[in-house]
Amino acid sequence: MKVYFDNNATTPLHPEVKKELIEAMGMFGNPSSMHAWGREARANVEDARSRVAGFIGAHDDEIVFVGSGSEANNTVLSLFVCASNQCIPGTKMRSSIITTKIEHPCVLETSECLAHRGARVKYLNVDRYGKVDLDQLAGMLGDDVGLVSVMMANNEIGTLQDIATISKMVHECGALMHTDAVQAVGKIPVDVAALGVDFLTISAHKIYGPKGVGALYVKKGIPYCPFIRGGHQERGRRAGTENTLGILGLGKAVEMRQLEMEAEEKRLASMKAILKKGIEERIDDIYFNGHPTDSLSGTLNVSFPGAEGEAILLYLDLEGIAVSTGSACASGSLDPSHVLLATGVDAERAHGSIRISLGRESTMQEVEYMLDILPKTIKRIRDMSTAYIKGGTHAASR
Amino acid sequence: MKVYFDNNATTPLHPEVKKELIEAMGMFGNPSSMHAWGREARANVEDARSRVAGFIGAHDDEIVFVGSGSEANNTVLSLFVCASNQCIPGTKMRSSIITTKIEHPCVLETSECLAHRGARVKYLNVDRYGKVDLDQLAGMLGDDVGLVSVMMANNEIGTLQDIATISKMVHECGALMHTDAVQAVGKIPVDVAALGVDFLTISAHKIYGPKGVGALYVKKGIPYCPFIRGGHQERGRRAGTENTLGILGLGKAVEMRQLEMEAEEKRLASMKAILKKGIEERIDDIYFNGHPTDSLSGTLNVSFPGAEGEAILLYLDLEGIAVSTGSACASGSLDPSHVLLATGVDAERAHGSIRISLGRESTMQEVEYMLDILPKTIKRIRDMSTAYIKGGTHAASR
Amino acid sequence: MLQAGEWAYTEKLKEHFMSPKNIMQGENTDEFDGVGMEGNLQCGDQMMVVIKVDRDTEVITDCQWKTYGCASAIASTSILSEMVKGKTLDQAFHISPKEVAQELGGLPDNKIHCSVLGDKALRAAINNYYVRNGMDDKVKQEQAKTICQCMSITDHDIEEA
Ligand SMILES: Cc1ncc(COP(=O)(O)O)c(C=O)c1O
Ligand SMILES: Cc1ncc(COP(=O)(O)O)c(C=O)c1O
Ligand code: FES
Ligand code: FES
Repeated sequence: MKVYFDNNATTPLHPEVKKELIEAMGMFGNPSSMHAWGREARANVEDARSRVAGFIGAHDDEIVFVGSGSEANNTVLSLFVCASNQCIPGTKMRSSIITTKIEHPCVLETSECLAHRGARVKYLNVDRYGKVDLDQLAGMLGDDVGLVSVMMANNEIGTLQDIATISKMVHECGALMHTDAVQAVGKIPVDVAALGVDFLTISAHKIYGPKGVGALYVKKGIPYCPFIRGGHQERGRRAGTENTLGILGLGKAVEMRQLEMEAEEKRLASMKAILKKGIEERIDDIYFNGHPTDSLSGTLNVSFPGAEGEAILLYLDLEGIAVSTGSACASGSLDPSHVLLATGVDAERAHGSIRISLGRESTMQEVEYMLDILPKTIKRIRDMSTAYIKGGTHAASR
Repeated sequence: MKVYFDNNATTPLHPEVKKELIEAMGMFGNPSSMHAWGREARANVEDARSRVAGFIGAHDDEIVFVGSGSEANNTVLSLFVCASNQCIPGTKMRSSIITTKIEHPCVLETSECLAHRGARVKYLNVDRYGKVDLDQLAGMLGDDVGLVSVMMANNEIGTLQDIATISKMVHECGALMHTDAVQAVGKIPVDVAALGVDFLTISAHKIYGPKGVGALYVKKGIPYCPFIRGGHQERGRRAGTENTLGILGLGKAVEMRQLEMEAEEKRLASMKAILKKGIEERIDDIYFNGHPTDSLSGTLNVSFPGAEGEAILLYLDLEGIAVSTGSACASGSLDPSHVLLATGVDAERAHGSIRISLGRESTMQEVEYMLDILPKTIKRIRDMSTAYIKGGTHAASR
Repeated sequence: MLQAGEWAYTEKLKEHFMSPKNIMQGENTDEFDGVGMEGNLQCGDQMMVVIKVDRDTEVITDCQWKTYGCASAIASTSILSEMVKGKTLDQAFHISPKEVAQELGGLPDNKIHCSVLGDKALRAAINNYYVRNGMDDKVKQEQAKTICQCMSITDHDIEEA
């Protein structure tokens, strides 16, 4: 059996998105061209923009299409380090940035780089469920803070943040608010007005759209300067010939989410509950990571002390099951997940954790297969583990 | 008849690229994932990388996939302005940059922004054919110059530069050499070793590949710092989940260019010669812009004094013919082409010019149709032009 | 389009990962003549190697192991445990991580340290045997400086690998 339980890393194209892409392959004009080919492409790109805007309650001209979620996040953060601010006439950006310890690497690494470049960056702690410390935020907010960036849903543990409350606090101190909603949009209702954010990041490939395309919501009137410069594309807010196929794919993906999201999230939640119960019953000495209720319905992160994450991943892979340890883009890194460490999980438990992320193609049969294979896999690994030998850390718990 | 003569703006997908994309739509894994789905995606991305590398004589690990030609150009230029250089330990970049007056807006606007941020930027003149002034370059080169960026083939007039000679001069002064080869790769032979460049930009959609994907050649050992930060993708050189479909499309596009380029460029050259001769014979008071021989075989830029470019474009559009005025991404701008102005063409001639760019789907029938429609169109516009009334600028030339 | 991506590691490594050889059964280390432990759980890598030794010939007759480690650690220790059987303590001590990696058909760069771990645990087991048998003079110290505190891996190990 082949079981893809890594939908937070990326998702298969929705059949309707595939259809849309195949249909759109003949439409090749450059949306900036004035002739018929260009106008056709332009009309389709604008149609996709309307769909994306409508889905999150934005105005069409508040949506900037970009090449990835990572690019969108880099774009927002980079607004706050220009030494000259010539691009945003009349605006002097405040130079402190606040973000969290559990952000995606594209936010964390960009923040580190900005710190090298003179920005002051502060990182918010989270509690053991991954919720941001709002008291700490209140203490950090001040006249110097230009931007606060807090992700809406965490990719590794699924924990949701209360963005609306945070936005309010941020605006009270006169700073701007960004949320990386890559894992949230299309899974939970997102309305930019209700959230009160100034910037919001979307990526297509997490919601059954193509990879290499995303969107950035930029609230009307907010100071903005392009990250990729040149051309007049996207009203001068992002240069580069538009990825027309990708943009149409994102538009269609969003349209399908609008139709399917609600029912499907319920289905995923019940599958996750079964998976959770099954793991609890069949494997001892386990810990679930992330918030027990305020969490993405398809995301389950679990630690198996005494079993190393990569070994679990690869033994499951041999049985046809795909899961991940930490985030996909951190693979290749040997460090334990920064997200789990931030929640106070110790390094051993962090090393021994996997993320199971369900998606629209996941079935109950797959869940059952997983519940059959996973206990054997963990037993097998624990049987060869030093953590369970006499005097080993977990010897007592056996 | 529908005639697409705007292949420098963008090109239709090659039928083989379409096939590849359709086949690859089921392959959805994240190349960073360790499981089977991820490994499948990784293998295909690396295969595409080999093709692109092979096509320009580079090593596989010298190719970084990016989201557009514009992003690649922004990436290279932005290496030279970091105030801290923490990302490139031990390297203190020299802070002057030399480029030309005829670059694509994504180079020119980024350069302007860098100038705001403390870089010294100098712009090379070109002669009346669009060739860079090498004496001026020799005079500008010095200890302070970190980067020279000269495009290989101009998108508006097709003029080719002698990159190998320029690279040599640049390296003698210890600077690095970048060439924007977006309009060159796939049209003329490009070999990075022969050119001696350190960076080279490629975009897929100019050679019958998908929009929203490009590649940057970065010579081994050259200081480099990612532009989009986060994740370990592309060996830490460009964050964001890889655009797998786009990358496969670029790989296929390059493979097809390798097979078809030589024969096709000959065909385009002969079609262009016929077009040129026909225009000369049928329309008086015209000027061809760009180099008469050192030029892209499919690009013909011509000025019709007394006729305004946008009017020509739109009348041709009504007849089903697509051409452009200046570059597509400059549309929306009312300024005359900066490229033509740099070649010394006066503003009126610059305003009255169109770019005809042929491609692999162009046929002789289309050329004949163009030669039928264009003279009528120019006559029609000139007949209503103030430039041609008695005493108008060009009355004498009639 | 390519159909299947190759496994992250070599086929040989995959074999040893799928059916690791000589995993220590049970928990009783007392029946062995030498016990070596390296790494720690907090770092995500721990290795224990136990050996039985023929006292007369100083030949290793059995080598078993347990690990808290990734695929590379599992496979490289599995293959190492096969390689040392029948070797003298001295020969076994001088098996380098490089030889182990070669046996596996190569390892990704970022996984080299995982194979070093099994090797180090083996050397610790051999030293432990010497100590237990009053042959302290034979205990060989690592000369190199520790560059990774967490893994107790030295620059020497990395070079060797
Ligand atoms: C010479 C040149 N450089 C760069 C670009 C930008 O490439 P892209 O559209 O992929 O961003 C173009 C075309 O738009 C071009 O013609
Ligand atoms: C929370 C979060 N932010 C940002 C990203 C980056 O998105 P992309 O892969 O489109 O660059 C991801 C996924 O990779 C993510 O999970
Ligand atoms: S001058 Fe500040 S971002 Fe361009
Ligand atoms: S510190 Fe220089 S580019 Fe990041």
